[in-house]
Amino acid sequence: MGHLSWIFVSTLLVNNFTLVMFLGLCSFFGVTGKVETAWRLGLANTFVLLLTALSAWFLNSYVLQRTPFLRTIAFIVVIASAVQIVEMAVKKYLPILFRQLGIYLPLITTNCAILGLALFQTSRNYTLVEALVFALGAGFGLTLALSLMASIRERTELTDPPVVARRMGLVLVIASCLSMAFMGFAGMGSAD
Amino acid sequence: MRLAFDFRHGVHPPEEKELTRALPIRRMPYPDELVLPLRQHAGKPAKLCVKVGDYVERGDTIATADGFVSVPIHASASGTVTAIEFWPHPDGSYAEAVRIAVDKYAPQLPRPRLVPKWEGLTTEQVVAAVQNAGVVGLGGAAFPTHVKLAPPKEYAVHTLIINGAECEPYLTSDHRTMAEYPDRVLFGIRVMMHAMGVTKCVVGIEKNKPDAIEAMRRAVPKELDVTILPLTVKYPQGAEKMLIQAVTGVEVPSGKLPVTVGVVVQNVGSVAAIAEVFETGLPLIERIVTVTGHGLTKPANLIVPVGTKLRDLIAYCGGVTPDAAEVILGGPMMGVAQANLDAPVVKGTTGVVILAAHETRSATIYPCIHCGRCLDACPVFLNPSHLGDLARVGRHDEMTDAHLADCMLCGSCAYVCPSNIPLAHLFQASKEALRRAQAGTS
Amino acid sequence: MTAVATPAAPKNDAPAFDPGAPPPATLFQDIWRGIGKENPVLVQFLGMCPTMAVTNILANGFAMGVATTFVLVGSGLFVSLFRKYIAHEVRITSYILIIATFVTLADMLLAASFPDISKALGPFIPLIVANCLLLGRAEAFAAKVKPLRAVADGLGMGLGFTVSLSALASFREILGRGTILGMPLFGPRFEPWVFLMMPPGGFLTLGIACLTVAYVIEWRKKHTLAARSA
Amino acid sequence: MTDHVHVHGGGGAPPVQGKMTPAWKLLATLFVAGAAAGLLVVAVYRATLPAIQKAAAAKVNGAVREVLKAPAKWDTLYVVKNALTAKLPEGADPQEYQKAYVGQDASGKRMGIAVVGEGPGFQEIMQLMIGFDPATGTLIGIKVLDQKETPGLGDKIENDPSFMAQFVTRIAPVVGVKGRAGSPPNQVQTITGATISSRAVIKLVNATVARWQELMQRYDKGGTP
Amino acid sequence: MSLATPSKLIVTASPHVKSADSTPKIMWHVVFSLAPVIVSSAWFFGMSALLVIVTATISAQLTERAMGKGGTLADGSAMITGLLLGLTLPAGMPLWMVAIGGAFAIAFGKTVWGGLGQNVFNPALVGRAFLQAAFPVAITTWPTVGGSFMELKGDLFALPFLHPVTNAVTSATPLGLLKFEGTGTALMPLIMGNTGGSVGETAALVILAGGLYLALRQYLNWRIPASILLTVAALSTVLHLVDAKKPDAFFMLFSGGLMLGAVYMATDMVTSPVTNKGKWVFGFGIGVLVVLIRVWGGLPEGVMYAILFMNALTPFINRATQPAVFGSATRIAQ
Repeated sequence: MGHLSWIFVSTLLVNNFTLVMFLGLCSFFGVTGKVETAWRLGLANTFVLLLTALSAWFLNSYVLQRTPFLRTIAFIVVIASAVQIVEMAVKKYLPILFRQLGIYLPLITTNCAILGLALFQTSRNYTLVEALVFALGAGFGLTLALSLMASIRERTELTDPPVVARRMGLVLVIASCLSMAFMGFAGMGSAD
Repeated sequence: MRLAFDFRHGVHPPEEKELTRALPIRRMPYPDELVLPLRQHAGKPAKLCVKVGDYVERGDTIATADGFVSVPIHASASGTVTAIEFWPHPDGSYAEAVRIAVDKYAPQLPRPRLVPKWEGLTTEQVVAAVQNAGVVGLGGAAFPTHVKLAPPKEYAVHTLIINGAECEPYLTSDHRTMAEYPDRVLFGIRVMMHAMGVTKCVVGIEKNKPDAIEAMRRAVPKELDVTILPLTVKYPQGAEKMLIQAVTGVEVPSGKLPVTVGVVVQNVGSVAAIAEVFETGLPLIERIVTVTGHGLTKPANLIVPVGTKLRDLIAYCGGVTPDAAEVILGGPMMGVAQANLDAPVVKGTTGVVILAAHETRSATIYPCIHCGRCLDACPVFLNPSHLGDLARVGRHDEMTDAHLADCMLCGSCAYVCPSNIPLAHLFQASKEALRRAQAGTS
Repeated sequence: MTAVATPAAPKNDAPAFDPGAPPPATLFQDIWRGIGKENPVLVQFLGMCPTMAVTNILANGFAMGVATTFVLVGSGLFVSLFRKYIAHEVRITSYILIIATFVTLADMLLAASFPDISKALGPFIPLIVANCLLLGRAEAFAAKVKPLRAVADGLGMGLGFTVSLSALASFREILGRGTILGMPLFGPRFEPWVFLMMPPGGFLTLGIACLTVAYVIEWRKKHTLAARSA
Repeated sequence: MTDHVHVHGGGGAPPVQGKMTPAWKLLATLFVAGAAAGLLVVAVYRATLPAIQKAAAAKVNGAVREVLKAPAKWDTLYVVKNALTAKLPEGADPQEYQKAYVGQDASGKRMGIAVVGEGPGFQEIMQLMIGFDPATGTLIGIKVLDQKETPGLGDKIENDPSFMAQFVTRIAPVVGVKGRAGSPPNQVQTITGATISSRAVIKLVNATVARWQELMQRYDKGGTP
Repeated sequence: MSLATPSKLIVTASPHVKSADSTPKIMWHVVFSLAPVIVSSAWFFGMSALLVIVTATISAQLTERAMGKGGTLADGSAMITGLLLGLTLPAGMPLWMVAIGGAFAIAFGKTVWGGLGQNVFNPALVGRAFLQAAFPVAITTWPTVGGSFMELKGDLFALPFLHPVTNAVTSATPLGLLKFEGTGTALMPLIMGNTGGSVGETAALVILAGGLYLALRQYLNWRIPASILLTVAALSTVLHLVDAKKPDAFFMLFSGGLMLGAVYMATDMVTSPVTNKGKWVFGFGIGVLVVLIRVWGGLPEGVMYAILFMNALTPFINRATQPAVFGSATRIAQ
């Protein structure tokens, strides 16, 4: 249990996927104009991450044993298809959920956080349970980072930063400050 | 039992009432000229019914009510109509007004008229009499009083609240009215209770007017259910919804009128004006105005004919001091600064405050530092800091979502703002912009 | 609006008029575009993940740039070669497949030739697949032009990517470690700014780059305006 | 960033022309593309595999040699079902098991064992090769296999040889001290400014030694090496 | 008639009167209330403390002057940033690093955001977090308390871009001692402040007095420090009862930068929530994070990161704790 919760906390805070590992930055910078959108995207991401953890684990355990060189190709194709199938299923059976989160699903498939998760869980030899906890931590970490970024950007929209900072400059400074704030968690779990 | 008769939040600006609180009400002599704008009340402006050259006597109708939410306007003095033209209005604009050259030799008596016995009148008759007398809310908003006397039938009104809070700094006209004419106020209350068929009345008076409270208490007979209620001294205690909460403990639902909780609020001045109607038969042609401020030589509480130009009023009070800087019609919190002293006193003018230079707001505006003081000041629990941010970047639609409509422009937020941001002004402008946008789309 | 402008349906066998097709240009222009005003990192903000993850050391940044260039050129060439045979419905899947193939190749080649750099870059080489720049170029450019132009564009974008990454990485390595390509620059008493080696330093370095680019653009705008009015 | 918009899954967008491409053609495209890709990948894999494996093996061998101070030869033990064994079950892939390299000197005497320890560092997981004498817990040598500590600071655990050299001849469990040189038998000085990374190494060394000491004891009791 | 008309009429929007408080007044009060803290820092660390504080302040002011629209120095906010940054640094920190920290704090903590009132993170802490990440060794080299006033601690005048050559005797902070050596610190030194640490953080009582003064004058909102200190005290008491090896409430409250952070950093109006409910949440969050990082984190001290993290959450807290409007259904239902 301690081990699992460490994986969770570590992925959520210490090694936050976005702010420390630099994964999923496209959506971090591109889709964080509104808090509403951001946390929905985060939740949709969490869902896809869980799905990815599951399919990547099965792929690794049963298909890719002998053909590790096909890993990248297999991951991206299988994940994309899995997401597509689930997307169709959600659309049919849970239309409300689909309206809330579904529009983000295709966007997420090519997010590097997804492939990153699959690669990291492989290189760390996670068991299925570990992989799922890892995915959950990563997903919540993404949601946290996206929501924080969005809420700060919503506030900065009401201010007037200097002209040169308007496009991406300020956004990157915000990211830098956020990343600094997360540095307080560094080393958590490694000491004592 | 509620211990403090109070509402939450609000501010406490320096009262500055000692300038005039002890000065008895005097009558101001007629000036040479009166200017009577046709728009002196909330609702439709009155319809002109005189022409240039006409001779009018004191109390004559010069403009008639245009519909139910409108009242007529009467000549405040006998004289000749010299012009009907656009004239500086106290709200800062120019509005159509009747200029009357006062007849210096006229006795200024009203034409003989019938004074009805109020006990025998029906509600409709009282309402009609009040409307014909041109009575409006004298607390500043100038909403036609008779409309409030005839609330929609679906609401059962159980309490009449008389607003004697007078929470604006400097002003003492209501204070002096209650202290000097408690019987007239009580007479007005009787008429209103009769007309509305209510048996319970509460007069809310801020605790800083002990003599008014004492005088009113003495005037109320035992058999009448009229309570004189001392209220906590703070601004905006006199705002309708705040007063209702302080007196009854009930919050009027957002966007609704006080009648929905069974309450009607009337200003002390309006009550006295109604009494005047049923005592002397005179319409509303003069009102009690506090002329005061550290920029004025001789502050006073005066009975002023409606239409008196500020210039004449100030001259009568000895003129301004050298450091006078800002002339405000109304109280310093919600009143309107005047650019042109030719603007006249109108029915809604509670006072004229002349601020000295050191009292005025500094021109330096700092950015909002999000200290949150405005949130603690706002009597309606808005987030003025956020609204101000939205207003600055022109996001009026989002301001609607942030409940801009509930803002009553009391100015508490701007008063406490350490960054000197003119929040109330921004909100007023945003409301205006929204109204224009709405008018444009529909 | 193009649909309105061309009311007559094109003939069935003629290639469809594609409003998104890149305007004709010389090969040099195709190359130069990616380095200059369509620079993927500094102007388009594409491929952010590797930009910050691997640019704390010049060798890594440069290797990442080269690997990405390899994939850009290879996938561009193949997408362009087979553009007539790839059905529209499966084009994205096909592009991803092509890109993933080249990424795998790049990964293995790097691991075989430079094991240390391969180890340092870790999963960020396979992650090139998810770099929006690649799919973007395949879809927007390579699928619509002849192979030579596709290669030129890939080369240009790759060079732009490599140059930007190397510049950012040099800044971070020089100030953050006092070395360049591992060689000490300032002697033993230099105090490195470790901040730049860390994640917030990555964000900040790119932020400073963006601020600088924006400043230059503003400055030039002001000067052209001044020149015009003079 | 905005290029995501184009990417609507695997070909959900409608064709430019009204004509639908037949399904077999789509499948054929994908099949051909997939087959070509597979061929290409396998070919390069074949070509690069020896080099990659050689590099990996060289790294492990080099590390074992280093942390055991140049043993004459070593045996490999595998952890199967939480116990050490010299022989793997039939058909098992040695890659998948944790290993201990038991080093011997020229006379065949056991010098110590080298094992890999893995644990959280400042931010990422770090990997060490640790050589020690299982009988006494005396450390022989330590080498960093993988670490993502802050370059220029935490990575001194790898790049500053004096830090790792301190561990030699210290007896686990080791404790870290700050600001002064550590003294035998079990103190090491942490790196200034990188206390967390240093402590992570110490923690990892202690945990690894404890675990493998126990495994080795059981193995030595149970059978011959 | 001349007296009837003022010579110049001001026409402004209502309200026409204003409370006596102004933004510069608040800022300068904070500056003045820091004076005792600065004096106590000089008492403990001598000349070096003053040099560090003055350098940080001058650097912050110069940056503000160079980057801001002219005249913004008058509001005193850059002064506060500089002073607070200086107070959080060790007395022996090379001045070139201090100067860079001050410039960073203003440039990236404030100016890029648009200047006063528009930043989300506390500028002084942004500057300090930068220094902590950039020069981790220098910023954790704590000179010992005492010695003569004029003695220079550490290598204050190290040349820019070069290592300090440490020649002074250094000590550890109480938190560092606890975390890395497992030794506690007596209560008296903790309260009096003659322990290792940054120049302004050790004198907890002086800081508390300054905070009390500001709170009474309503220049800071008492809810934030109150909720931080209460949370830390409560949490650490519980932890101490469960495991006696964990530090007790007194140690937690009076060690490290908690007092300085709770009183002067977290209460920064710009970067803390505007609503009163939000202020409680904010303080509670900081308290929890401080305990979390101090007890389980890799770092001995977590006040700075806790505040920065909650700064990031502030826009969120503001959204979530919006008061219900007068007469709204939620309020009437209560």
